[in-house]
Amino acid sequence: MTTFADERERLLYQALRIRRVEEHIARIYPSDCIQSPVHLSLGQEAVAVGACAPLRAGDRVFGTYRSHAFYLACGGSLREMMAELFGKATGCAGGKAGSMHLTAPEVGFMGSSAVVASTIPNAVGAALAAQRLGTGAITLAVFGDGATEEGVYHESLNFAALHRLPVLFLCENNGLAVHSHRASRQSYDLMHHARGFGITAEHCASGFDPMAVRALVEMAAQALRAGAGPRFIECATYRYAEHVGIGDDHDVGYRSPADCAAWRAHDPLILEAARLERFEAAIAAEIADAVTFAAASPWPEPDALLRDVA
Amino acid sequence: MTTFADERERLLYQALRIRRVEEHIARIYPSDCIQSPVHLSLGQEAVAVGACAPLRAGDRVFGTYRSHAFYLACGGSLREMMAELFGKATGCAGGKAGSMHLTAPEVGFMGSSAVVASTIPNAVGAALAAQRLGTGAITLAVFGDGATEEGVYHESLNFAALHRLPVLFLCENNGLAVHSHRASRQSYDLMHHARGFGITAEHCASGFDPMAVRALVEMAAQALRAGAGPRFIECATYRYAEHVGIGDDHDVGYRSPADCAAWRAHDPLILEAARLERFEAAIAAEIADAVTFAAASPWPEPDALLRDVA
Amino acid sequence: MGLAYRIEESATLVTYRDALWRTMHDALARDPSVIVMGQGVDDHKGIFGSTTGLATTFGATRVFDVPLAEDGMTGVALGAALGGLYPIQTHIRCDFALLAVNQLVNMVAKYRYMFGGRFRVPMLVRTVIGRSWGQGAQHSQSPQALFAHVPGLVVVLPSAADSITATYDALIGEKQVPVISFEHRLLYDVAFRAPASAPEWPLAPLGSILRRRGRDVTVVATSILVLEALRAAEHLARTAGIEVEVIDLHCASHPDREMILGSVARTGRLIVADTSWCAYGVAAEICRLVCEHDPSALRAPVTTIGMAPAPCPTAKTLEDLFYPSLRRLSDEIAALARGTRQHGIELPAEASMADVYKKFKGPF
Amino acid sequence: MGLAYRIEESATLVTYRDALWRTMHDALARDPSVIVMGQGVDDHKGIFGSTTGLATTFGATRVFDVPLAEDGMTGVALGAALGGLYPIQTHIRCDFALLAVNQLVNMVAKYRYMFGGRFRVPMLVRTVIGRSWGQGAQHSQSPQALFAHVPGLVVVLPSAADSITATYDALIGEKQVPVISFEHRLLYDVAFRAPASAPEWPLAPLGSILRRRGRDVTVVATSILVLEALRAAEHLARTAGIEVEVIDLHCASHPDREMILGSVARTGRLIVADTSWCAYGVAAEICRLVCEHDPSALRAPVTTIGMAPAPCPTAKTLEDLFYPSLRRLSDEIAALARGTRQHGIELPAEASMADVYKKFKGPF
Ligand SMILES: Cc1ncc(C[n+]2csc(CCOP(=O)(O)OP(=O)(O)O)c2C)c(N)n1
Ligand SMILES: Cc1ncc(C[n+]2csc(CCOP(=O)(O)OP(=O)(O)O)c2C)c(N)n1
Ligand SMILES: [Mg+2]
Ligand SMILES: [Mg+2]
Repeated sequence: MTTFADERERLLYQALRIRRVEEHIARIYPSDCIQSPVHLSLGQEAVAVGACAPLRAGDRVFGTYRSHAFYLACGGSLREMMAELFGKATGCAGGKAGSMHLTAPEVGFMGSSAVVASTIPNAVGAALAAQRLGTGAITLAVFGDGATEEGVYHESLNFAALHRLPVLFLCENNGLAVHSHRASRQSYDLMHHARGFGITAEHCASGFDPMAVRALVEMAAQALRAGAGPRFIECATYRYAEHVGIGDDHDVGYRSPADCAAWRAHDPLILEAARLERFEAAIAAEIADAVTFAAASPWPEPDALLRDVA
Repeated sequence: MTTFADERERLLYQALRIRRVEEHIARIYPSDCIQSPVHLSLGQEAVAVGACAPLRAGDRVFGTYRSHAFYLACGGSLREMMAELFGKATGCAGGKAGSMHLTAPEVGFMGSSAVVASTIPNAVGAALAAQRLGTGAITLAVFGDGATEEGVYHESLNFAALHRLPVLFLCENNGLAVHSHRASRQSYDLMHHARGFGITAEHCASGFDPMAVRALVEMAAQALRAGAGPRFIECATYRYAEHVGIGDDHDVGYRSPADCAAWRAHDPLILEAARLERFEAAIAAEIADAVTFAAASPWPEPDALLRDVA
Repeated sequence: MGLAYRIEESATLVTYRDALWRTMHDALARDPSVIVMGQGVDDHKGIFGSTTGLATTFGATRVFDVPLAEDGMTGVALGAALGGLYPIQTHIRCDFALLAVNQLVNMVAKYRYMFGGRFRVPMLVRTVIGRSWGQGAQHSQSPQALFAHVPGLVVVLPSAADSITATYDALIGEKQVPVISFEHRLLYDVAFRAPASAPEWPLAPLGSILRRRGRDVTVVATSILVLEALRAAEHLARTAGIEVEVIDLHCASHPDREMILGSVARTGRLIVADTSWCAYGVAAEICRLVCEHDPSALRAPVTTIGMAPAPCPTAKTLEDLFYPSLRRLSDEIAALARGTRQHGIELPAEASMADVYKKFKGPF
Repeated sequence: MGLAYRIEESATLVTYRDALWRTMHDALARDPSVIVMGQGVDDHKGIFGSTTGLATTFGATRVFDVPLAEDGMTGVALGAALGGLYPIQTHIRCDFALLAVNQLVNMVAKYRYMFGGRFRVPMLVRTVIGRSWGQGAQHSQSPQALFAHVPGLVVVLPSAADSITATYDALIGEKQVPVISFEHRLLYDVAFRAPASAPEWPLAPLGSILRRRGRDVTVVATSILVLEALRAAEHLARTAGIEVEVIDLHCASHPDREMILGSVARTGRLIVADTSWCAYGVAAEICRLVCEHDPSALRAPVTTIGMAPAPCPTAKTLEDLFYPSLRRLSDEIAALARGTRQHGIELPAEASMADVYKKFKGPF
C-alpha cells in the first residue's frame, strides 16, 4: 500500500494517477487497440478526486462521456477500465460500453452517458430513492457547463429543490462545449441560476486544487446528509486536450495557448512534479499491468451480442 | 361600429365580449354541438385584451390550448372560431383544429398547441425571423405558469436572451396547472428566474385590469422594438371555470370558493356591469350570428381528411 | 382462451379502470419500493380514476404529483429504479411521452445493455391513448411503434381488464424490465367479465393472447381494436357464418410469432388492425413476421387497418373517417373472407366508436 | 439509371461531404432567407466539413452555433420557418434528434395540417448516423422509422452525392415541407462519380432510385447499405452470374411503391437491408407494401437485414456482428437466388464496413 504524508498528498497522488493513465491512453491510442472515442479529462483531474474524497460507501455518482477521472476517483478498477476501452470481455461492462459509458456500481459509479445532460435527472432519481428508502446516501450529478443549457437541467434542479433531495449538482466548468465558449451559449450565470431554485451554490475558482474542491464538497455533503436539500458547486477547470481524441488543439484558433499556459501555471501535478516523483514508478507499473491485462483478455463471446437486452 | 369613451372602455368591451362568448360556449356545450374539449379563459380575459392592445400589424402571437381570449383579442374572426369549435369547414382551420388549436395568421395569431410549452420556442423562432429579416415586428409567447416547468422554457429564455430577440414572454399565472398549485410544482420565483437570463421582468398583480396589463406590455413592446432584447411579464390572473370543460369546480377541494370570490371582487366586468350593459345587446347579437353561422356551415368534405399533410 | 368481453354495466364485471386501480393499489400495498408519480396522480380525478385515493392511503411520499417535465421525470424514474424503487410513472396522454423520448430511448432502453448487464431498470410507464372526441392532432396518437422499434423496452397495449391485471401484476412483481404501456381512454369505462380465478389467465404476461378461434380470417389487433374485432367477428359469425380468429397482440415489442404465424398458416387470410398509423407500425411489423417466415401461407393480400395517414383532425365527420371503425373492419373481414368487395353481407349499423364506448360525456 | 459508384480517390469525383458543402453553400448564396443553425456549424470542423467556412462567407447571423438545446432549437427553427426563414438545423449525431421528438412529431409534422393548411413549414433537419467505431449505444442509432411512422414529415436517407444534390437543392428551393435527413458518417469520405449534367438525375427528389437493374433478386436498401448492396451485386454478378436489382429507398416516408412492387413482381425475391433495427423499421414497412399489394409475387420468404436487435455494443468483435456486413448481405442474396444456404458461392473477403469506408482514423 502506498502511504501518504497527508490528505492533500493522497489526492494529488490520485490526480497524478489519473493523469498518467490518460497520458498512457493517448500514447497507445494511435495503435488502435482502443477502438472507441475518448474524451480525456487531462487538466480536470483535481475536480474528480476532490469531489469523490468525501463520499462514503453507498453514495452514488453519475457521470458523463468524459468520466475516466470520476470512475477512477470513485475507486473503479483500472484493469476493468482499460479492458473496457480495449473492448474486452473483462471490461467493466464486458466490452459493451467503451470509454463513454464507464460504470462501477460496486463503488457507486453508476454510469455515464454520451448524450449530454442525460444522467442529471438519473442522479436526482437516485437521490429520491435514497431519501424515500432512508439510506442516508447522497448522490453526485457530474456534468459540464454545456449540459446546463439542456432543458432537462432546469427540470432536474426544480424537482430536486422541490423535494429537498440529497443530490449535489457538480458542474465541471471548463468554459467550453466542444469548441464553443460559454458566452456564445449561455445568457445566465451558473451559480445565480442555481440559486434561483433555492439551491445553495458555491464556486470553486481553483479547480486545479483537489483540497479546495474537497472542502466545498465536504461541506455540501454534510448539508445533504442533514437533509438540507440539494446543493450546487461550480468548479472552474481546464481541459488540456482536444474535446474528443488525444490531440492538443490550441493551434486551431478557438482557444489560445496562453489560457492553457495560465492554467498549467497553477497545476499542482506540474508544479509539484518533483515531490510527486516518488509515486511515478508504482503508477507506471499499475498502468502497465492494466494494459497487459486488457491486451491479454479475451474478446466478448458472440453470444454476448444479444445478452442483457430486455 | 361601436364607439368607446376611452381606451379603457374599449378594452373592457373586448374582455366582456370574450366572456360572453365563453359563457355562451358553456351554455351550448351540453348539446354536443361542440365536440372538442374546451379550456375556458373565464376570469383571464383582461390579460389577453391588455396584452394584445399594443400590438401592431405584423406582430405575432403564439398561444396555448386555452386561447379563445387571445384569438379574439388579436382580432380573430368570431364566426370562424365558432365554426371551428363546431368542426365545420368554415372554421379558422377548416374543422381540423377544434378549440385547442385556434389560429388566425391574418391577424398575427400564429397558432396554439395542446402540448404545454411547445409554442414558446416557436415564438422565439418567429422573433429570430423578424430580427434577421428586419421586419421590426415583435412576437408574444403566451403561456401558463405550469409551462415554465418544462425544459424547453429554459432553452427558449436562454436562446432569446443570447440573441436579444424581440420576443415578449407573457406568463398567465393563474397559480394552477390543472389541479396543482404552484408551490407543489415550482421551487423558483418566475420573475427572479427570468431575470437570471438577463431578461427584464415585470409583474402585474392586477391581471384583472386590462389597462394595467396594457401599460406593461406597451413599455415592453417599445423596448423590444428598440432592440433591447427579450422581456418577461408575469400577470397574476384567476381561472373561474374548471381546467377543461364548462363546470365550476370550487367544491372538489383543490381550491377554495373564497379565492374565487376575492378575485371576482376585483373583476371590472362584474364591478362595472352596469356601465358595460350598453354593449351587451350587440355582443349577444354577434354571438348569435356566429353560432348561426357555425351551425349552418357545412361539415368538411371527406377529401379534406388527407389534404395538407405534407 | 376466448375470455369473453361484455360491454355492459354490472356489479360482477370489472372495468378497465377498476383493474388499473386495483393493480396500482395492490402493488403499493404489496411492495414498499413501489411509487406512483405523475401529473395529477394525487388529485380528485386520479388519472381517470385509476389512482384515486391512493395518495391518501399510501402517503404523499409514495404517490405524488410532479412538475410538468416529462423528460426530467422519466430520468428521475430511471434513477429511482437504479436506486431501489419501482417507479410507476403516468402520462395522461401518451403524446406527452414524446417529450421523454430521449430518456426512454437513449437511457431507459439501454441502461442495462450499455453497462454490460450490471443494472436492471424495473419501471412502468403508464400512458393513455387519447381518443374520445375532438382531441385533435396532439392528443390522439398511439406511438407504440416508436418504442417497439427500439430494443430494450417492453411495449404493451392492454385491451381488457384481464390483460392489465395479469401484465401489471406480473411485471411489478418481477421488477426487471422497463415497460411502457398504452392504455386506451375509451376502454376505461368498459366492463369486462372477470376471469373466475387467476389460472384462467393462460399466457405469459408479455405474450399475445388468442381471444377467439376461427378458421376463415386471422385478425391481429391491438388495444380497443381487439374489442372491435371481436364485435365484428360475432356479427359475421351470426350473419354470415364467417369464423374470425382474433389475436390480441398485447405486447408490441414481443409479439407471439408462433401464435400469429400458426393462425395465418391455418386461415391464409390476415388483417392487422392497429390504433396507430400503418406505415412503420404494427401493420408493417406483422407483415414482416409473415414475410420472413412463409408468405406463401397468404392466400390473399393482407388488409391493414389503422389511423388515416394524416394527423388527427377534430371535426367529428373527419374523425370518424380518420379512425378505424367497426363497420370498416367488418367490411374488410367480409371482403377478405369472401374474396370480393361485393360480399353482400350486411354490415353492423354503428355510430362512431367514441359514441359506443363513451359512457362519459364532455371534455376529456 | 444505374448511376455508378466508385469508392476511390480522384479529383474528378465528388465526395458526399463536398456535395453537402456545395448544397449548403449554394442554398445560402441563392436565397437570403436560408439560415444554418446547429452546434458547431461555425467551428473549424464544420459538421465534418459540410459547413466549414460558411459562417465567414455568409456571416454569423446566417450561419450560427446554438446552445445545447435540441428540443428548443427545433422549436426555434419551426418558428423561424413560420416567420419567413428557411432554417437548416444540424445534429452531429441523429441520436440527438431524439431530444427533439416533441417538436418534430407534435409540432413540425402537424403544423400545416392541424391549422387547416394555413401554414407551411419549410425546413431541413440534417442529422448524421454515427457509425464509425466504438460509438456505442447512443451514437449509432438510425431512427428513420420513428419519423417515417408519423405523417407530415419527409424522411430521407441520401446514399450518395447525387441524392444529396438533387434532394437538398430541390427541397431548399421548394420550401414547402419539413424534411429530416439521415446522412451516414461513413459516407462523408466516399467519392462518387458525378453525374455529367443535371438531367442525369432522373427522378423526383423524394422518390426511390433504381441504382442497378437485375432479374434475380430485389434488394431494397437504405443509406450506406445501398453501396454495400451494389458491391455485393457486382461480386455476385462476376462470380456467379446472379443479377441483383438494387433499389435505393432514399425517401423512407414516401417510398416508390410502383418501383418496389414492380421489381418484386419481376424477381420474386426480396431482401431489405436497412441501417436500423428490422422490427417496426424499413424492413417491416417494405414487407407491408408487398403484403398489401400481392404477396403471391414472393417466390420465397423475404430476407431482412439490419442492426441486431440490441443496443449497439462498442467492442469491435460485437460491433461487427451487430451491423450488417457485405459478407452477410452477399451470403443472403446468394442463398435467396439459389434457394439454398448451401449455395457454394464464394463470398467477398472483407474487413468490417468501418474499415472499408473509414479513410479517417481516430475518434469520430
Ligand atoms: C444532447 C447532446 N447534444 C450534443 C452532443 C454533442 N456533444 C458532445 S460533448 C458536447 C459538449 C458538452 O459540453 P460540456 O457539457 O461543457 O462538457 P465538456 O465536454 O466540456 O466536459 C456536445 C455538444 C451530445 N453528446 N449530446
Ligand atoms: C407536455 C404536456 N404535459 C402535460 C399536459 C397536460 N396538461 C394540460 S394543461 C396542463 C396545465 C398547464 O398549466 P399552465 O401552463 O399553468 O396553464 P393553464 O392551464 O393554467 O392555463 C397540463 C398539465 C400537456 N397538455 N402537455
Ligand atoms: Mg464544458
Ligand atoms: Mg396555470
